[in-house]
Amino acid sequence: MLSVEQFLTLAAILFCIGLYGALTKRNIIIVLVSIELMLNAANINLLTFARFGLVPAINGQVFTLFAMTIAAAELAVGLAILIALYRNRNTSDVRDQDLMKW
Amino acid sequence: MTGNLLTFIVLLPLIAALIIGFVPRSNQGQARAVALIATALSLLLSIFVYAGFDQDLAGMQYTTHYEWINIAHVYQDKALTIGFDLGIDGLSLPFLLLTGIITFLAVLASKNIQHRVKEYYLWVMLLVAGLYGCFVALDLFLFFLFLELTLIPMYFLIGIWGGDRKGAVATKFLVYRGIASAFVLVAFVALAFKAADATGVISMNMVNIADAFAKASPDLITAAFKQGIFLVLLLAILIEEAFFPFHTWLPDTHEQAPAAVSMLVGGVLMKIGAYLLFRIGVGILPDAVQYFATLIALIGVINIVYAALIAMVQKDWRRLLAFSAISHMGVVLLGVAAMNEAGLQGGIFMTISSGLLSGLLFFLIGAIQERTGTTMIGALGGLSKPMPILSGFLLAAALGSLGLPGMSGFISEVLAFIGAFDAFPVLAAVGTLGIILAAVYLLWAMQRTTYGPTTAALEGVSDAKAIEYLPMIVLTALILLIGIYPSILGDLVNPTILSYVTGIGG
Amino acid sequence: MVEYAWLVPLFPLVAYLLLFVLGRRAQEGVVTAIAVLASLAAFVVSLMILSEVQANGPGAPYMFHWLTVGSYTLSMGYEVTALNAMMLAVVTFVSTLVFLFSKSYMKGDERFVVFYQYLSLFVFSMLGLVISPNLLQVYIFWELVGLCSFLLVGFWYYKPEAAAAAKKAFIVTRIGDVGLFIGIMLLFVATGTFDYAGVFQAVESKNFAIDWISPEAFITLVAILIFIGAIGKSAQFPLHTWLPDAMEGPTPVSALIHAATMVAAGVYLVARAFPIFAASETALTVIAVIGGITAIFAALIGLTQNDIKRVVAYSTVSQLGYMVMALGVSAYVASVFHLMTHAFFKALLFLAAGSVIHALHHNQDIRSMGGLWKKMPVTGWTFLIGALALSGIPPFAGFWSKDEILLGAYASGNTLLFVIGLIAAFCTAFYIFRVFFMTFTGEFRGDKDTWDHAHESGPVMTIPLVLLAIMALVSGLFNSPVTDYALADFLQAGGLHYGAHPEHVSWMPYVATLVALAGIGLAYLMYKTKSINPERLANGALRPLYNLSYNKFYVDEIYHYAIVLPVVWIGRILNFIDKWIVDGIVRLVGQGTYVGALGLKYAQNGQVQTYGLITVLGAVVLLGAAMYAIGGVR
Amino acid sequence: MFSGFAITGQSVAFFLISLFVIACGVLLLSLRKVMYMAMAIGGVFIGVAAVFLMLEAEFLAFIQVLLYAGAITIMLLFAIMLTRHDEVEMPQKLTAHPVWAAIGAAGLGFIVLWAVKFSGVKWPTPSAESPWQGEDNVKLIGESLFNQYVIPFELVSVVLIVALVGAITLAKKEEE
Repeated sequence: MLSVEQFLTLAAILFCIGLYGALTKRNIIIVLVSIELMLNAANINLLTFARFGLVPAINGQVFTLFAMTIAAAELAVGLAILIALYRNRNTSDVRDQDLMKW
Repeated sequence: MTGNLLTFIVLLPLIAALIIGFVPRSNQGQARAVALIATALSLLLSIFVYAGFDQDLAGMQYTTHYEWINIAHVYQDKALTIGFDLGIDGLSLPFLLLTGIITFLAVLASKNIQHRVKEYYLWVMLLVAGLYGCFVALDLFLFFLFLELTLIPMYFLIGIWGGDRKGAVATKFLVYRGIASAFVLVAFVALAFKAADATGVISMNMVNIADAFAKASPDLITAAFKQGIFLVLLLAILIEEAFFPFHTWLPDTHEQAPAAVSMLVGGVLMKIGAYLLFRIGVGILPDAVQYFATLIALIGVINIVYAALIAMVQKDWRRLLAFSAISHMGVVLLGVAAMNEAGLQGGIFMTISSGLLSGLLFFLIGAIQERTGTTMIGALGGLSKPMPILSGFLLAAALGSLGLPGMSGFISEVLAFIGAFDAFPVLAAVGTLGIILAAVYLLWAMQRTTYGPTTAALEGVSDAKAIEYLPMIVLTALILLIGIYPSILGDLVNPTILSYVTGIGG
Repeated sequence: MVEYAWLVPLFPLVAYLLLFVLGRRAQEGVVTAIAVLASLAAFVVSLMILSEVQANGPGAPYMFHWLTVGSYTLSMGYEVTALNAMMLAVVTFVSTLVFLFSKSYMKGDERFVVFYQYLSLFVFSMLGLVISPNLLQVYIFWELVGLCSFLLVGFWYYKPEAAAAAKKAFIVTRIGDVGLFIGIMLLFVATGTFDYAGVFQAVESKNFAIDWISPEAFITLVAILIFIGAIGKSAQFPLHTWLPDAMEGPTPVSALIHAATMVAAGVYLVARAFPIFAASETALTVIAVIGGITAIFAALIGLTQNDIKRVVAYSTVSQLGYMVMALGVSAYVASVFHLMTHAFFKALLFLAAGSVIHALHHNQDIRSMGGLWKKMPVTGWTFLIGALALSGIPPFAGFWSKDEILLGAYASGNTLLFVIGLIAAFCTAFYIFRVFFMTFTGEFRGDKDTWDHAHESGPVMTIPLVLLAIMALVSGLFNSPVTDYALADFLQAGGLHYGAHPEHVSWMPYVATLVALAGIGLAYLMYKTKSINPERLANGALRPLYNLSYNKFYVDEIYHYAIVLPVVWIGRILNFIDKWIVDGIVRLVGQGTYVGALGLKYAQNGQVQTYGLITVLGAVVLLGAAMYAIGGVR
Repeated sequence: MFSGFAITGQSVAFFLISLFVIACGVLLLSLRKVMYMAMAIGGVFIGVAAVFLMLEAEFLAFIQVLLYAGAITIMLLFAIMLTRHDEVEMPQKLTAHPVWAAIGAAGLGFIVLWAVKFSGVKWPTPSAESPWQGEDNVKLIGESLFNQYVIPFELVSVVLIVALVGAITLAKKEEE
């Protein structure tokens, strides 16, 4: 029998992998991908509670749908910014993007 | 209709600010006209409120209530209700009228602002709305909003139109009063949540809170809790009211701000602290005020003497007047600390009187500065000859400020000191030093400014213009009116004070 | 008529308001007419009141509600007692004459109207003070009197000395006023009323709502505090320094201040509130001592002054000392009697001096006068009458009243006070005749041009002089065997029986007269016949004493160094502390924040991943702490 | 950790899918070549879609495959190729940063796992049968979306348009 804990655990592990990637990877694309990983983990949680929660409801699925839509939009804009940045500065390394320092 | 009068009074300046936003930048006269009309209308409505006010009642009148924020289960299953509640009683009505008069006259006195005129009036209108709001708000949350609304416009009014150190002073003002606001917020939230223990609903309405505090058993709301809140509130008041040792923003502000803004600061803005002291301190936490009475009286006396001694050696009229105002507000503390009828009434009288006098004095100093280009006492002299009328009014204002009978300052001092002598004879006796010192520094400055031989540079300066008569005459007349017939103010505040004092005794 | 007593102060007030409305362009004649007529009307009403009071005795106070303070009610009103009625008549009489005199003295001044405004306000304030039935109202008018003296002394505002003198007058009297202020505040706190009647009742029953002090000590404290007010107003030692300086004002103002309005207020207040003082032996002693010191002190200074107005001014201080001393020895009637006679002859002396000064184009130094008798006979005669009255030569007014005071001092058993009184009387006679001889006899010592232009003043000035001279001659008779001590009976009709008329001592009038004659004789020898050379005396063995007197015992200097400078320095030090320590801490906090930010900004390295990492670590710590604290998710 | 883990077909499937997802995630982090990493992410997305299926969210699983595994992965590939596509993630030196990141991520994971498993939360007992009783998943979502969530839905469409336009504007070559 499946349990809530299993799904939550999977999501937590996935989230941590994404987090680690987002914090350490140098290529902006991979950082973006890592963020998607975290979003996916969150989606798993949403769906878990929609199915197994105290009050199962379809709302969880609708929320996930919204989250995915926003994630797609975010990725599109992110990649566009990346392209523009790359064109101007000829690098896609996160650590070179430090214009906002003191 | 009458129920919404207060709403209109507060909204008019906001609407005016909106309209000024749409006035073309090139047409400066329009912005000024809009501001004048709005403040004049608000003043008229305030007078209308006064006319319809029942002076025999102690409670709130003209109450307006709109539901605003209601959240269930905020904390321990209690609901939070915040309302758009306005109302007025004998305590706040004098403040409302003071605001109306000073704001209108300050806008009138802003004629010499020539630079970024539209913005100036926009900020002034926002400030005016905040000032009105503070005195009519019944909801603590609303009060806090209006308090913050006074903060930002003042920052820009000093920062853009101020003197040579405007940037630093504007920041100083903002930081000082911002800190005070933080304390105010802490005290308000604590009050509302504690009152909720008694009523079951977290209401920010000050009438409800006062009720809850008055009726709750000492086990539910302990004396220590009240004292704690009051200390926080007192700290805020000391900063708002520029009391030693938190006073240094006031002389700087007065020195740097344009004259009309100084009128607003000295006339109204500074009095919000005193209003808080009466409304929240005496009105909701009388036991705590009583408990700390000696401390308050001591702070009051220190301020009276300290500020007066410093005022004596100031070289700039504006700084002198700032310290003089601090000294006067010390008398308010002394009166409040006495916690009896005469002391409280004296405190209110002194607050209103100091507002009117500050307004008049800063207006006159502004007029002198406009003509001579300086407010340094040493650079002036013999002004009686070229400008007898301005000098005459300056003398009248200075005499009123030093407590000459027949003017508002005197009856305020008498009442406050009657109260103080009843409760703290020794401290009150020390405080009377302030009466002597006030005569010393004001007459010294008068002597150096308007008496003596006229220097060649000042020979040709012009006297009062037609438009300047209105502020001078109105303010002087009010100061004289309160001095000669104090019942006009006393009868207004008396029912409220009696209800406070009976609250202390019973 | 007594119920219309409010009319008396109303007339000058109306005159003030009328003149205020008329403004500066009003004609001098119109202005004088308004002021003089108003004052005259007030005088007529005062006389009617006086006669009614004499016939029917004093009336009850008329009160109306002024302000409600919680459960207390403050009232204003008016009241006529025997003392009030007499004061009203004296004040209005003197001020009418001064008003008339000023027309000519102030002729051509560009602020002529303003001068009359202030004068009218001054008289209004004094009359208001006189008919006040409660101490708060007294204080109100008390301060207004002070204000008017400030305005009038500083009338010639462009003269720095006048401005300084005006300021000094206001501030020094205000120091005294604060004593009075504290006194009446304490009285109100203790008795719940400002009314004389209520206060007297409470003092009599010793029933005070104050627990931190015994009733007896409280009465003494309050009495002394009220007396401090009188010290300031009546220029008693040690707050006398403002009065001689106040000579910078126009001479009619000096006459008004010295005779009828300002300085009389202090003595009047003590007399009016006498039941409070009578209840405290200590307070009376203090009063007597202060009065005695003032009398002798000012008389000694008067000996050497060269400014004609200053000499007369010091004589006022000295005479006020007499009055206060009389009150201190419970010679109530004698004091009030002297207050009245002094008002007449002092106004006379000042106006006569003013006439001289006017004739000499505002030269006041007696060293450059002389021989003016020939040029100004009326002024000379009237000045002589005033001087004789001041010296106490029978049958002039001063003789009767001063005799009473000396008698009172003698009867009190305090021999020292009596001796002081005699010495002061000797000095008084000497200095006033020194002025007389140097001014009116001998050769003119000024420049010839001035001499040629000097002439007797016109009738507008001489008529007041003559009228006052008549009063200086006869007013002493009101309380003499001739009228069977009518004034004493009149004053005591209201139930005040303090200092019941002491037994007459047969040798007293002779001693007093002899002492005065000795003083006059010495002045005659030194300044008329020059048989004793004053220069030699001054430069010889008496040099240190002369300097002490000439420099007014260095009181001004002592105050300057002992009080004014320290206070100013305290102010400076506090200002320094305020600027560099109180505000310095504030600025230090600001600077500290700035410096800290300068260092901390390097934490903002622009690396998004560093920020994220720190956020995560922070979140982990916070979450962990929260979990630990609440023990899990609940 | 998984005590009382009954071996059924479902749980075996879940176990395998989880293993696949986590493996792909770890690969994503450990591979050097950007191209391979993109492939790994595709694997993660597909695995997650399978998890969705197990949670009876058929429609979303379908969307997951379509949007993530399809569109987004391809878009990533495009982005990689538009930038320096031979770029290689540098071998990381063992500096403090990744160590702290690992500590942070592990700490967070530990706290969440602890909260899930040991904090004493009473998770609802999962019911074996679906709460939707075989109703059409797509239909349910559609009804909810167009009744209850119609305004958020419209807002999201606006967001998408804005993102689209914004992305084009940003990525477009600036005209000289």
